[in-house]
Amino acid sequence: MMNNSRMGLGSVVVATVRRELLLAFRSPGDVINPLMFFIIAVTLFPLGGGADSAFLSGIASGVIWVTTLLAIMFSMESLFRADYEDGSLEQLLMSPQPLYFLLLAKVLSHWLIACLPILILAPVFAVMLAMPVAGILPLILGLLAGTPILCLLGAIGMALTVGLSRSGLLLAVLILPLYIPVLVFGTGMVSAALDSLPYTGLLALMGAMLVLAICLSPLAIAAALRISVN
Amino acid sequence: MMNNSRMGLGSVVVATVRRELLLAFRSPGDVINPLMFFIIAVTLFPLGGGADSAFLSGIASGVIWVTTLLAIMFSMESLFRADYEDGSLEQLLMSPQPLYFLLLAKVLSHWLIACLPILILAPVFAVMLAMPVAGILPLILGLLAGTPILCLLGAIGMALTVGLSRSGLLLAVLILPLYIPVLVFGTGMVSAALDSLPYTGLLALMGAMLVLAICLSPLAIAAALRISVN
Amino acid sequence: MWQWFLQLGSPRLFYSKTDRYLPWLSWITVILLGTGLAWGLAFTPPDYQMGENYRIAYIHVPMATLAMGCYAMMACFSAGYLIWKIKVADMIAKACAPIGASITAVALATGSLWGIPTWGTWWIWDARLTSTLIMLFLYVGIIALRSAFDSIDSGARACAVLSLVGVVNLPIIKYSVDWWNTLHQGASNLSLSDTAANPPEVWIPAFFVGFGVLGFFLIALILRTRNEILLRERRAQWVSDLVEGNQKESGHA
Amino acid sequence: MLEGQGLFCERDDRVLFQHLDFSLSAGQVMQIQGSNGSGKTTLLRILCGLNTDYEGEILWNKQPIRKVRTEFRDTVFFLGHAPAINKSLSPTENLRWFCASRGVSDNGNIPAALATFGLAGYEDVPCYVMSAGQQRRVSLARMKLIAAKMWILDEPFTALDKRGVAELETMLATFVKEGGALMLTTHHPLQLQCPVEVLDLDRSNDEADSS
Amino acid sequence: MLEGQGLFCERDDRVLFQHLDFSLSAGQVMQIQGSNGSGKTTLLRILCGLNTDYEGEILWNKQPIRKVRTEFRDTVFFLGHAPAINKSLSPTENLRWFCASRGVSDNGNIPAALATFGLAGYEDVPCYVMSAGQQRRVSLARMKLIAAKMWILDEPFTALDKRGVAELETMLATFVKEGGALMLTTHHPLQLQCPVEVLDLDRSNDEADSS
Amino acid sequence: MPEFQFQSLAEFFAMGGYAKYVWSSYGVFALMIAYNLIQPVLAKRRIIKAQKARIQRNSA
Amino acid sequence: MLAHRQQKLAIVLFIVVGAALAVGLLLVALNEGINVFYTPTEVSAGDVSQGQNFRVGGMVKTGSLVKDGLDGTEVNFLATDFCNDILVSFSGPLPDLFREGQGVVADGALNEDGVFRATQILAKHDENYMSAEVKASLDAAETETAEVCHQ
Ligand code: HEM
Ligand SMILES: Nc1ncnc2c1ncn2[C@@H]1O[C@H](COP(=O)(O)OP(=O)(O)OP(=O)(O)O)[C@@H](O)[C@H]1O
Ligand SMILES: Nc1ncnc2c1ncn2[C@@H]1O[C@H](COP(=O)(O)OP(=O)(O)OP(=O)(O)O)[C@@H](O)[C@H]1O
Ligand SMILES: [Mg+2]
Ligand SMILES: [Mg+2]
Repeated sequence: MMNNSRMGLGSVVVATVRRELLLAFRSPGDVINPLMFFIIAVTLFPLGGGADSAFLSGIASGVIWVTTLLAIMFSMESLFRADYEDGSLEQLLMSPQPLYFLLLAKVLSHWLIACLPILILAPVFAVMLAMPVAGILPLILGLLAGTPILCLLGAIGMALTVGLSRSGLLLAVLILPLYIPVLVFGTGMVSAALDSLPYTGLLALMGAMLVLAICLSPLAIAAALRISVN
Repeated sequence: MMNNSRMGLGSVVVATVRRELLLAFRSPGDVINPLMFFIIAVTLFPLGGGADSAFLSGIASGVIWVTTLLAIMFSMESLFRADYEDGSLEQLLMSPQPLYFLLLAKVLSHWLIACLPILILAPVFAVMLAMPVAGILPLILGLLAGTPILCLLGAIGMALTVGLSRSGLLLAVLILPLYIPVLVFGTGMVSAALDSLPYTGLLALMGAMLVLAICLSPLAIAAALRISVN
Repeated sequence: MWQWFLQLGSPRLFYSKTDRYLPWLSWITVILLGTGLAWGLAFTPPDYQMGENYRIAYIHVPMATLAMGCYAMMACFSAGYLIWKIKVADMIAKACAPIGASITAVALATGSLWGIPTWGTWWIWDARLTSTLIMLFLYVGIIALRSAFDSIDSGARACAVLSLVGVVNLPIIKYSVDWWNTLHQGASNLSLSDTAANPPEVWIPAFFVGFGVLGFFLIALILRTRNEILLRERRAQWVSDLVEGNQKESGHA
Repeated sequence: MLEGQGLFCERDDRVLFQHLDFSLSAGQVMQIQGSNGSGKTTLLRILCGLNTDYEGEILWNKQPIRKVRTEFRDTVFFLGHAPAINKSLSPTENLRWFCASRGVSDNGNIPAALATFGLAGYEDVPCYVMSAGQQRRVSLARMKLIAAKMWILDEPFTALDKRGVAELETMLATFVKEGGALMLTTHHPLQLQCPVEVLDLDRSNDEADSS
Repeated sequence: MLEGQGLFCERDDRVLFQHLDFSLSAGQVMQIQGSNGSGKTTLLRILCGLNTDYEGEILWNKQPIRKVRTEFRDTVFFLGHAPAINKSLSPTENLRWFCASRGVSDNGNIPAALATFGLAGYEDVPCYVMSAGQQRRVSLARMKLIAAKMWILDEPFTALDKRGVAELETMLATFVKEGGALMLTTHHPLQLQCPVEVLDLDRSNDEADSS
Repeated sequence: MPEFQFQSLAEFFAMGGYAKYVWSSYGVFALMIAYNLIQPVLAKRRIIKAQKARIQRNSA
Repeated sequence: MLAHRQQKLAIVLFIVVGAALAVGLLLVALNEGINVFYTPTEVSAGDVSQGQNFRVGGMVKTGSLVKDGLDGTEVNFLATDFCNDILVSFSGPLPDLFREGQGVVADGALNEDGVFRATQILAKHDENYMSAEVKASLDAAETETAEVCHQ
């Protein structure tokens, strides 16, 4: 009865992405909460700092980057928590398929679910925060390259802390320092563009970081998960 | 053998505060993580926005307030989580003592543990962010009146979500809207002072909010906890 | 009257009663909204300052009012559920949240659209605008909270507490224009004299739209509540009968 | 002392029990029986006021319990599935706070209470180094610290070894003989030195179904 | 097939087992026995490579298991305490992803597998409406979907009712008779139609202690 | 008696130069109404479909 | 049982005292006045110092509006609260509602000549809506009413 035809790697990745999207669709909180956090937190800054447009345009890129970063970091909670608690993680670790690609697929789906909506909204908020038009493109490009890095790094942190019942701010303390380079380059791109300087160099750097993160972090995530289920 | 002499309300409150402080002393993460988060997040903004002092002094009060607010919100996790999981919360709800004062004592201790260190550090960071000296006093006064409000409101949110396994950003989505007035008045005080205007009106308003929060939020917290253990 | 109210407390009676009232309500709403909107859009003289632009008022004002009204209603029903454990009250409160959120969003959007030409900005962080935005966030928070609970009862009670906590925002929205100097205008004074400020030809169509929008709100609320009843009472015999009946109907058609 | 009349509870659309009547007076033991998921824990929590999703009437000293909550809480001791022990604190610290939160002073008899449960010498070690059974004992030591007239215990024998079980049984029997009322659930065959009344949730529900 | 030599494990300074030897070949059943907390689960997880805090040697087809992890994982099916069922998904969705994560296609026989466990008609309801026993069945249905040569089951009978237990026992017996290797823990008295080898952790440990 | 305030239909649509704002406001309003009426109707269909499936499952 | 009564009483007293305190503080706050913008009277009373950013709100004084510059985007006008005036200058696009006799809110700072140099002009609408004819007839019938100054 069990005529197990093997599946290629591609279809495993596709199946993982499908499952994660399905889950997000079933519990919309995973999609909506990071987005709402982003929206509310971005509005906090004009409230807290005064609302004249000169001031706002000065802080716009920083605010959007920092808020995105926080939203991604705290959204990480939903990446492995449920799988850890119901035992799916053990099954994943027992799977003969290479964990590397499975984890990459999982993080990719998380990016699609939690970050893409933010990415789409970010330019709108940039405009609301009176960012000059010249800054929008580098902002988007930077976020496009930077947010996957943030997800991958965050996944490492989450994998390390998933076994602890109260991770909360511990995750933040572990991961935020790693996020700093991304933040610096991301906002650097915008301010370069606003000073009408070329920002391709920074973008390339960000791209390099992205490629490195994609290649290396699944290894770290896998190692961390094995430690956590132990 | 059981000659139960009754204790007054005061000693119950003192006992609760003592327990919470003891716990914080035993698991220093509760104290250190919010503080570290505050420090890291505050430093993110100069990194994200450029570091000239005119710019910094413009954003200083906003950044400090927003970061404090986020640190407090995410530190709430440790307020009821452990008690919920080990069943102490049930014992608390079964206690013949008025929950009202017990909860007030708990939140007060949380404020001592998670907020006081931040409060002490805030002026230092304000100076580092090039805030003019005139703004420091209203910043401190505002934080002094505002952070307990944030703790009390946050406790309501936490009490509502403590029964959920994946709260994550949900708490933020629930609570941040309620935080907005505190933020507005808090930063308003600083900017009023920087414009050499009187800020006593705002301080009085904040005080009124604090008193109201102290009086009413224990009722909401108690109701929310009863729902959560259900 | 009291009897009638009590009947609405039973899911089944709520369902059958609203079945009866819905067509009437729909017709009244269509008529009110139709005349009101047409009147406001085309038959009211333009404002002496803002010209045609002020026709946005016929949407903005009722939406803003209704947004607050909806929140108040949600809070009342929440309280009703918390105190008397009336299940239908919670279902209504649940239905209020998404409707209220969308209405608040429209109030914000139309306010912004109106603000661009008149004020010279589409957004300013003044008290009324900010507190309205907070209300939108509160609605979203309540929706998010409910969806986070597996257990219907716990979710219902948690949302009830949160919506009651959020009630403090309502007086702030309402009186912010009096307490602070806001860019937003204060409350209008209405007069029957047609030479006064805000003469009847300005506000009568507004009344039509206002009641029309109220009708729409009730319809949307009832529709959602009925769905919720079907879902939660799915084990009851009358729901099964209803579904079977539906089947037959669609079979005939 | 405690009386239930026509209790009904459903969870997630499944009726756990209905038309449930019982009454428990001082000096009596009542054991709630039933298979897994039959609603024992739920019933106890309803009686304690921790769960409110039920219909029917609960009477405490002939008065509806809603009206006498505080008096009820004052005289009842409840122990649930979870031990209510904070692992970072020592047994003494845990118990001291427990007493304070009940509003009674511990009068220095915490060490004695711990000793009764074989924990002499463990007063000041943090609870996380203790085994599950020892933690359970700390939890049980509460019974010795407050003068409750009624104990409601949910699976009190969990994690106890054979001697522990025997000791606890003696203690329960003494409590009942001294006029306490006891209500408990357990999957373990109870051997008390006093008559035990049994409330079977599986049966009550089946009967109701067939009726 | 699977062999352990001189296994030793301690947790929190407590030795769970030491000098533990065993070997399991195709067509054999091995039941791990021991009281609560004696280390049964720990042993199974060590064998599966989920736990790495042990000393001693584990051989798979005569080769150190470290070297043949992937082959081992390909032929072994493990089921732990947790059902590994996502409650928001339906059984079909859960199982489909399980197959994909093992790298095999489900070939449309998920409904059949569910039906074997008495879950026909439940293919598409979300798992959170199912009782614990039903969720357990979904979890077990995995065994029917992949061609594992060895099953490692940690308390597979948990939450099953009597009929479920009997059915599962038949299924296990068939598997073993067809040449599968089975290793399981259970507190329930096993009634398989085939010889069962028992590995008692309490005994092994006591012996070691006394020696 | 109220009378039509515009000289022509084109002028009506132009809204005195404020067409963008007025019509998008009314558009947002209409979308909101449509959403709030259509969503429950679709939801009801979904519920009834699921309910029928449940009844069939139970009777089978 | 008395103890429980006392506890309830303690809570109620606590809340009552708190509410009283809150009301007192609110009164203080309202007395101090919490404003989003300043009136010309407050500005001329020296509530704000030169160079700092703030908002000023008032009416565009009838007859004070001067448009400068080639395209008329440079404007000067007096903002008034009918007691005091303040000279405001601004260059840039103006909102539609900006006209004489209409409410205005300006963002900016006082320069060394005591002129308010605005960076943004917002027009404030009042609560009156009427058609041009009504307005005309109203204006004709209107008798001059003295505006009362609030200090
Ligand atoms: C995003 C911006 C805006 C928001 C959030 C907003 C919000 C509100 C709210 C909450 C109300 C209260 C309704 C009530 O008391 O029943 C209101 C009323 C009103 N708004 Fe707005 N508004 C905005 C922009 C505008 C603009 C630009 C104008 C026109 C210049 C305007 C004109 C009015 C009018 C005429 C009323 C009715 C006042 C009354 O008669 O009580 N609003 N708005
Ligand atoms: N928080 C909850 N929300 C919804 N349903 C619940 C919840 N807790 C328990 N249940 C359901 O209520 C039923 C009764 O649970 P309960 O814990 O009372 O059983 P029990 O008799 O104590 O079982 P055990 O012998 O395992 O302790 C179970 O079927 C369970 O599914
Ligand atoms: N994550 C962990 N960290 C530290 N110690 C643990 C951990 N998990 C289990 N232990 C300890 O290891 C010992 C063995 O646990 P294990 O789960 O293997 O027992 P078991 O034989 O499976 O018991 P059961 O019959 O209850 O399933 C226990 O004493 C427990 O305290
Ligand atoms: Mg139980
Ligand atoms: Mg085990």
